[in-house]
Amino acid sequence: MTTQIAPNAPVVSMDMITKTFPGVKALDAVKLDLYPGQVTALVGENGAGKSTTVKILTGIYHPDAGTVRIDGKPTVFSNPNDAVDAGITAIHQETVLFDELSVAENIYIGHAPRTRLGLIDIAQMHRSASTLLDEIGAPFSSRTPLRDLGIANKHLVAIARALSIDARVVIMDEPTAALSHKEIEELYALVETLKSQGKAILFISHKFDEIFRIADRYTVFRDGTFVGDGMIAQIDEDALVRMMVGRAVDHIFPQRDPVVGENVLQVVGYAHLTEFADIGFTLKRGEILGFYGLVGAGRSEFMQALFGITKPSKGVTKINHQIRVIRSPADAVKNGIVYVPEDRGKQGAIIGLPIFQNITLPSLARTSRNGFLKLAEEFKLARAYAERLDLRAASLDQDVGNLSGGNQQKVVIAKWLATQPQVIILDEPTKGIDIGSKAAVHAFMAELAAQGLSIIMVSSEIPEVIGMSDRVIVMRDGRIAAELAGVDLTPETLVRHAAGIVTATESALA
Amino acid sequence: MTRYWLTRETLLASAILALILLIASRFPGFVAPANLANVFNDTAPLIILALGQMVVILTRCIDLSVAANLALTGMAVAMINVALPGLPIPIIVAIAIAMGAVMGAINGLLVWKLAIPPIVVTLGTMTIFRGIIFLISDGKWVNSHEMSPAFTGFPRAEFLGLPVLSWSAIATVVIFAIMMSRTPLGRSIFAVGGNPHAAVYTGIDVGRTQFLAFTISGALAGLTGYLWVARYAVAYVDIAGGFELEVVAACVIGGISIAGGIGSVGGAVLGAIFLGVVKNALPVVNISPFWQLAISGSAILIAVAFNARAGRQKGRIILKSAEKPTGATP
Amino acid sequence: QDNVRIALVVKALGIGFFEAAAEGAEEAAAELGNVEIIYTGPTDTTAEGQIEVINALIAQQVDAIAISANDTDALVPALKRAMQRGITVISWDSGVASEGRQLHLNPSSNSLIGNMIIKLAADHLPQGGDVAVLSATTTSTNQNTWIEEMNKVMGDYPGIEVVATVYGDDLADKSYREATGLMQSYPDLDAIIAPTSVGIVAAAQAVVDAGKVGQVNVTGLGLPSEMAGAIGSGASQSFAIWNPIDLGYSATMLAYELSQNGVKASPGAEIPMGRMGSLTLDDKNEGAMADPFVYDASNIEQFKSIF
Amino acid sequence: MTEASVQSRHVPDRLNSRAHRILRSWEALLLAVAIAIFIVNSFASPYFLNAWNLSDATFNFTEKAMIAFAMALLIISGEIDLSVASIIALASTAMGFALQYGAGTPELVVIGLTVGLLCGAFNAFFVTILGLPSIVVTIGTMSLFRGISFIILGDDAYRGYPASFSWFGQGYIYWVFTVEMLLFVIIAVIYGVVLHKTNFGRAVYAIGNNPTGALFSGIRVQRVKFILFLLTGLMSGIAAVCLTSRLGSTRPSIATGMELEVVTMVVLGGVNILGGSGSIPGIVIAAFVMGLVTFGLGLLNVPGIVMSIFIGLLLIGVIALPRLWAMAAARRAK
Ligand SMILES: Nc1ncnc2c1ncn2[C@@H]1O[C@H](COP(=O)(O)OP(=O)(O)OP(=O)(O)O)[C@@H](O)[C@H]1O
Ligand SMILES: Nc1ncnc2c1ncn2[C@@H]1O[C@H](COP(=O)(O)OP(=O)(O)OP(=O)(O)O)[C@@H](O)[C@H]1O
Ligand SMILES: [Mg+2]
Ligand SMILES: [Mg+2]
Repeated sequence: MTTQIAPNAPVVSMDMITKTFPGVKALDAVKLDLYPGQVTALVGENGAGKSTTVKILTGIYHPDAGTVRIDGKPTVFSNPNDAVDAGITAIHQETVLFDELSVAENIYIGHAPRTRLGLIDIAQMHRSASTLLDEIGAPFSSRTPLRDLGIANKHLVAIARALSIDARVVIMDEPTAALSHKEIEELYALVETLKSQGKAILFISHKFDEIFRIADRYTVFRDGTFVGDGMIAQIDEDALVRMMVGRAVDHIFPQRDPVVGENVLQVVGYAHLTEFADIGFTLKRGEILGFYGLVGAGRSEFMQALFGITKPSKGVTKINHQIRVIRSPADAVKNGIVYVPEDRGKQGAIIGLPIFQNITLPSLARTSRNGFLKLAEEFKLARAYAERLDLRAASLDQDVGNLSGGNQQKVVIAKWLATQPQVIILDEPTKGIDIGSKAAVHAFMAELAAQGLSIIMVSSEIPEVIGMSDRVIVMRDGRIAAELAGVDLTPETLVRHAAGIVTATESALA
Repeated sequence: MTRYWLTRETLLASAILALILLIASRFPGFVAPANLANVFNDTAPLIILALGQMVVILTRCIDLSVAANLALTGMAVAMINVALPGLPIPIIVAIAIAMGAVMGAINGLLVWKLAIPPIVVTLGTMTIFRGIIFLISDGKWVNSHEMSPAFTGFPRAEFLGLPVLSWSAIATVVIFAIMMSRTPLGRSIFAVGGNPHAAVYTGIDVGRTQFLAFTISGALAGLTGYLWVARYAVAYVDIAGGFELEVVAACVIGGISIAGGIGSVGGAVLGAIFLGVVKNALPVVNISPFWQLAISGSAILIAVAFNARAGRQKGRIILKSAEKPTGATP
Repeated sequence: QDNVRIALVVKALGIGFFEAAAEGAEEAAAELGNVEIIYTGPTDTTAEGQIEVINALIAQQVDAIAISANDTDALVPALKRAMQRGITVISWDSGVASEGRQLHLNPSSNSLIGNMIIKLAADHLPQGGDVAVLSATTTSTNQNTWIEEMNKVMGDYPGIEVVATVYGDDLADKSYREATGLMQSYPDLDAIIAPTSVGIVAAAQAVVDAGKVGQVNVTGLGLPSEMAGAIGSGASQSFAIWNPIDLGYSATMLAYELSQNGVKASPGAEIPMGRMGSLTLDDKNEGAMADPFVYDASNIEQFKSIF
Repeated sequence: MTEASVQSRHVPDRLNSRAHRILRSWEALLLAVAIAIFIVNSFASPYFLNAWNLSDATFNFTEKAMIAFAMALLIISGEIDLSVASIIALASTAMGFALQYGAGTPELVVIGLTVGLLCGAFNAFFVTILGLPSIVVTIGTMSLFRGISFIILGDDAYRGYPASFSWFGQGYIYWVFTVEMLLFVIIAVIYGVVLHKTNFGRAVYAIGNNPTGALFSGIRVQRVKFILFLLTGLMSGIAAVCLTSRLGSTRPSIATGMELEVVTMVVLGGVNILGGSGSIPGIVIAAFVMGLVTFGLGLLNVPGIVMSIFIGLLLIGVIALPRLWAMAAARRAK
C-alpha cells in the first residue's frame, strides 16, 4: 500500500460549486479535493449530488457558481473534451456506450488513434483495445459488437474506455455495482496500479467495506451540501454514516405482525429466452416479499413479465388459486396485480399530463360514463389518493413533470392504489427518495400490508430488504439463488447469494 | 462491421442479382455491360442523394427537402450558365455544392438551434425552396439550347468508358465509405443516432452533428442539382418532384433504420441500385410502367419488415447461457 | 367602363408553348382595346390545381375563361359552375368534355395532326421501319386523340410499324429515360414520334447521348426555339407545330366574341377570330384553327427566335 | 403514515381559470392570425367578401381537414400516416371500378369507405402488429396504394358517376352551405368530442406523451393505435367520396401530394409532430387559415407555388418565432 505518501497539493480542487436544476438544488457550495496517488471516496445518500459532481468534473454540466482548479489554476470545461484534455476521465454511473459500435470503437470514440492521413487507424485501435481489455481481464474480443455483451461486460468496456485516456484523474461512479466478486477483485488491483502511477482517483460507492478497503480519503455530501472530509484512517464506519445521514441511523422499520393470510398469488416456472428462468414462488395475503439482487440480476425484467409486458415469456400465474392468463398490463390490472416501476420518468409517470389524469388513467372506467369523461369524478378520485399519500403539489392540474422525484413516485403509487389491487409490485420504491419520505413510504407499505394488500418489493438496499420483508428471494443472473426468511435473513447471506459465493470457506479455498 | 451487416447487405445484393438474372433470362440484352453501365449511370443521382439522406437518417433526422434543394440549385446554376456562358465548369460545380450546403445548413440550424423537429423543418423548406425556384425563374424553363455545350457536356463526358455522372457517384461512395468508417465525424454520426444521451458524455455535440449531417446532405443535393440539370439539359420548377421519397425509400430498402444509428454505406447504395434496376427493367420486360409504383412500395414494406425482424431486440441478456460466445482476446 | 377580363388558363405556368400563347392573347387584347388578360395556371400539371385556379377566377367574376385542360372530365363540375355564374368558358389546345365548355378550339384538326406526325416519320423511312411513340401523360386529352387518329391512318403507310407507346408525363427526366428505354428495348428502332414539346426535346437529347444520331430520327410536335439544337445536331430531321401565338390569339378572340358579342356556340356556327379568319364548329362544338406547319433545317433559323 | 395523513394538505383542483387557459393557448394565437388574414384579404380584393365566393373557397380545405382531424389524433399518439392521399386514389379507383359493374350511389359510398378502412387496417397491421415505424410503413403504402390504382386504371379514367353521387362534392344543403361543409362540421364535432371528452381521447394523449408509461398504466396501446389508423383510413375514404364526387371522375393521380398539406394543416393547428399535444379547435382554425391564405392569394392570381412559400414560412415561423422570442428573452434576462 502506498497510503504513506505525503499529500502534496491537490490535482483537482472544486470550490464553492453550486448547481441547480429546475426545482432542485443538486449542489450547494460544495468543495472537493483530489490528491495524486490517493483514492478519495465520495460518500452520500442517493441524490446527495455525487453524480452531479462527476458530471461537472467531466464537462457535461456547467456549474452555476464556484471554481474548479486544476493544479491550482481555475479552469472552465465548456465540453467533455476539455475535461479529457485536462487529464480527467470517468466511469459514469449509467452505462454511456453505443450498442451499434464494436467494443474497440466504444473504447476509443472521440480519441481514436489516427493514421498519417488523419483517418482512424483501425488496426492500431484494435491492438490497443486488446491490450487494455487484457489488463482488466475482460473475457471478450475488441471486435465484439457491444450489443452482444451483458451488463457486467459492458461495465468492463466502460472501465477500459476510461483507462484508454491517459489521464491524471480517474473517476469511478459506483463501478462495482454490476460486477461479480472476481471482477471486483480485479478492479481493486487496477485501482492499486493507478495509484502507484500517481493518479488521483475519485471513488464513489455505497458499499462501506469497499470504501474502507481501498480509499485513502473521504468527502461526505448530504443533500447537495458539503459535510466534511478527512483521512479514512482517522474515521470509523459509524461516524461516517452519521456524517452522511445527519443523525445516528436508527431508522426504525415499522413493527409488523407475522403474516397468516392464505395464498393470493402463485407463480410457477416463469422463463424467458435471455432474461430469466425457473422463477416460482407464492405470496400470501398481507405479506411483503422482498426481491434482492445485484443491479442487472433480472428482477425488474421478471416483474415486468409478471405484469404482462415482457413477451414472450412462459409461466403460470395463479391468483386466488385460479389460473389467470396475463398477456398485457391491462390484463394484470384487471386481475388485481399492479406494478410501480423503477424507471419513474419513462415507465411510471406520464410527463406532460396533469397529476389528476395520471392518477385516474388506469381507473378511467370507474370515473367515466359510457366512455365519456366526467372531470368532477376524476378530481374526486385523484384528490382522495393525493391526500392519502400527502402529495405536495400546487394543484391537481399541474404537470407531473414539475414535481420532485419523491412526489412523482407518490403519484404513481396513487395511480395504482386507486385501482384497488390485490398485489402491488414496488420496484425500488425508495430509490432517489429523501430519508424523510423514505420512512413515510415504509410506514405506508406496512399499513397497506396490514390492510391485506400483498406486496412484492424489489430493492437493492440491504437494510430496506431486511427491515421490510417477511421473506426475501435473492436473484442472480436471471435465476432464483435463494429464498431466505427468519434467522437466515442476514446481510451476509444476502450478499453471498446475490454475488454467487456459496459459502465463505469455499470462496476462500477457490 | 459485424456479421449482421454482412447478412443484410448480402441479402439485398443477392436480391438485386436474382432480379437481374431473371430479367436476363428473358432479355439477355439487359445484362450487356453497356446496358448495365447505363442503368448505373441512370441511378447515379439516386445513389448520391441516398448517401446524403443516410447520414441524416442515421442522426435520427430526416431531410424531405433534398429534391427541392436539388431543383433550386439546378435552376440557379442553369441561370448562371445562361448569364455567364464562359464560367468554367469547376466553378459551376463549386457554386452548386456551396449553394446546396447552405440550404442544408439552414435546415441544420433550425434543427440544432431552435430544436424544431426535422420533419417540420424540411417540410417547410421543401415548399419554400420550390417556391423560390418559381420566383427566380418566373416559372420559365431553361432549355438545352440556352445552356453552354460545356455545361451540358460535363456529366456525359466519358472517362475510362464511364460518364462523369457515374464517376461522381463512385467517388461519393468511396468518400462516404471512408468517412463513415474511418473518420471521427463518421463514427459520431453513428453514435449520435445510436445513443444521443451517451454521445453527450463522450464529448459529441448532438445538435452540431445533426447540423453537419444536414449540411452534407444539402451539399450532395446541390451537386446532384447541377448534374441532373446538365444531364437532362433542362431546368424548371418541378424537376425531381417527389424524388425525396424515392431517396428515403432507397435508404429504407438499404436497411437504414429510421430510428437512427443503424445502417451502412453499402446498404444505401444497394437500396438505390435496387430501385434503379427495377425502374430501368420495367420497360425492358414489357411490364407496364404503371407497375413501378406498386413494386417500389412493396419493396419498401418487405425491406422494413425484414430489417426489423433481423434487428429485433430479443431483450436484455441476463442469463449467462444467453450471452453470445465471443472469441478470446487476441 | 370596366375592362373585359379574359382568363387564359394553361396546364402549368412556365412552359414555353403557353408563354407564347399568352403573347398571342395579349396581341388580341391590344387589338380589341378594352380587354385585360389574366394569364394563370397551376405550377404542376394537375386537375386539382386547375380547379383551385378556376374557383379563384369565378370569385373574381371574370368575363371569360379559356382553358387548356389537364383533365377532360375532372374540370367539368368546376367549369359548369363558372358557366352557371355567367362566365363564358371555352377550351383550347387540350379540351374539356363538351358539357364543361361552350366550344373547343383545336389547334389544328386532330386527323391532320395524327396524319402529320406519322407522315413526318415515314417521309424519312422510304423502306419502312419501326417507330415508337413517346407521349405526354397518360391522361393528356390531345395526345391521346392524335395517337388515335394516327392509328387510323396507319394503313396508308405500309412497312411502318408502331412498336410501342410510352409516357414521359411531360417531365424532362422521365421522357429522357423512356426514350432511352425505347432504344434499348428496340435496338432496330428507326424513329421516335413525340407529339409533345417536352418529350420531343428530351428524346432528341437521349438520341444524342446514346450516339444514335442518324439511326433514330426524332420527330413530332415541338417548338422551334427548343428544337433548334436537335435540328442542328441531326437528331431530328423535321418536326411540326402550329403557331402557339396564333392559338392564344384565336382563343382570346373566340372568348371575346362569345362573352361580349352575344355569339352562340352551336354546331355549324362560324365564329370570327380576327386575323385568323373564322372557326367552324362541328357537331361536338369543336373547330380547328389551322394546319400544322413543318420545320426543318431549311427554315428553323428563321423561326427559332420567334417562339 | 398516520401522522402524515393528519398533516395532509388540501390540493386545489386547478390554479388557472378557464378563460386564462384559453387566452394563453396556441388556438388563441392562431385565431388572431386567421382574423388578421381575413381582414387583409377583405381589403386586398373586392371579391373576397361574397358569400358564394367564400363558399367556393371552403373546397380548398374541407376534404383535407376531414383527414386532418383523424391525422391529428394519430400524430398526437406519436404515429403518422403519409399514405392518406394514396388511400384516396385507391378508394376512388375502387369506386370507379364498381361503377363499371353498375354500382349505384349507396354502393359507391360503402365501397369508398370500406376501401379506406381496409387501407387503414393494412397500415395498422404493419405498425401495431409487426411493430414497424409508421413513417416508413406509410411511405411504402403511399407508393403501394397509388401503385395499385395505376395498375388497375393505367392511363384510363373512370367517369360517368351517377348524378345523385355528385351531391357529396357539389351539393348544397341550404343557400351557400355545401354538403362538404356540413360533413366538415359534423366530423369536427365528433373528433372534438372523442379527443377531448372521452376515455379514448385521454388514452391517445397518454400514449403520445409516453407510450411506455401508458402501456405500464394498463392502456392497450397497440389497440388504440390500430383504431387510429382505421379512423384515418375511414376519413380518407370519406374524402375520396367527396373528391371523386366533386371531380366527377377518377384518375390514379387524384389527390397527389395531399398528404403533405394534411400534415402541414395538423402541425399548423398546434399538434406537436412528436406527439402528446394538440387540439381539434386548433385544426379547425388552421384549416381556415390555410384556406384563407390560398383563396386570398388566388384572388390576386398569385401562382400556387408562391402560396406554398407562405404556407412553408407559416409552418416554420409559428414554431420558430416563439422559440426565438424565448431565447431573446432569456438572453436579456442574463
Ligand atoms: N438532469 C437533471 N435534471 C434535474 N434534476 C437532476 C438532474 N440530475 C440530477 N438531478 C437531481 O439532482 C440531485 C442529485 O443527483 P445525483 O445524481 O448527483 O445524486 P447521486 O448522489 O449521484 O445519487 P445516487 O447515489 O443515487 O447515484 C437529485 O435530487 C437529482 O434528482
Ligand atoms: N444488458 C444491459 N445493457 C445495458 N444496461 C443494462 C443491462 N442490464 C442492466 N442494465 C442497466 O442496469 C440498470 C438496472 O438493470 P436491471 O433493471 O436489469 O436490474 P435489476 O435486477 O432489476 O436490478 P435493479 O432493480 O437494481 O436495477 C438499468 O439502469 C439498466 O440500464
Ligand atoms: Mg449517482
Ligand atoms: Mg431494475
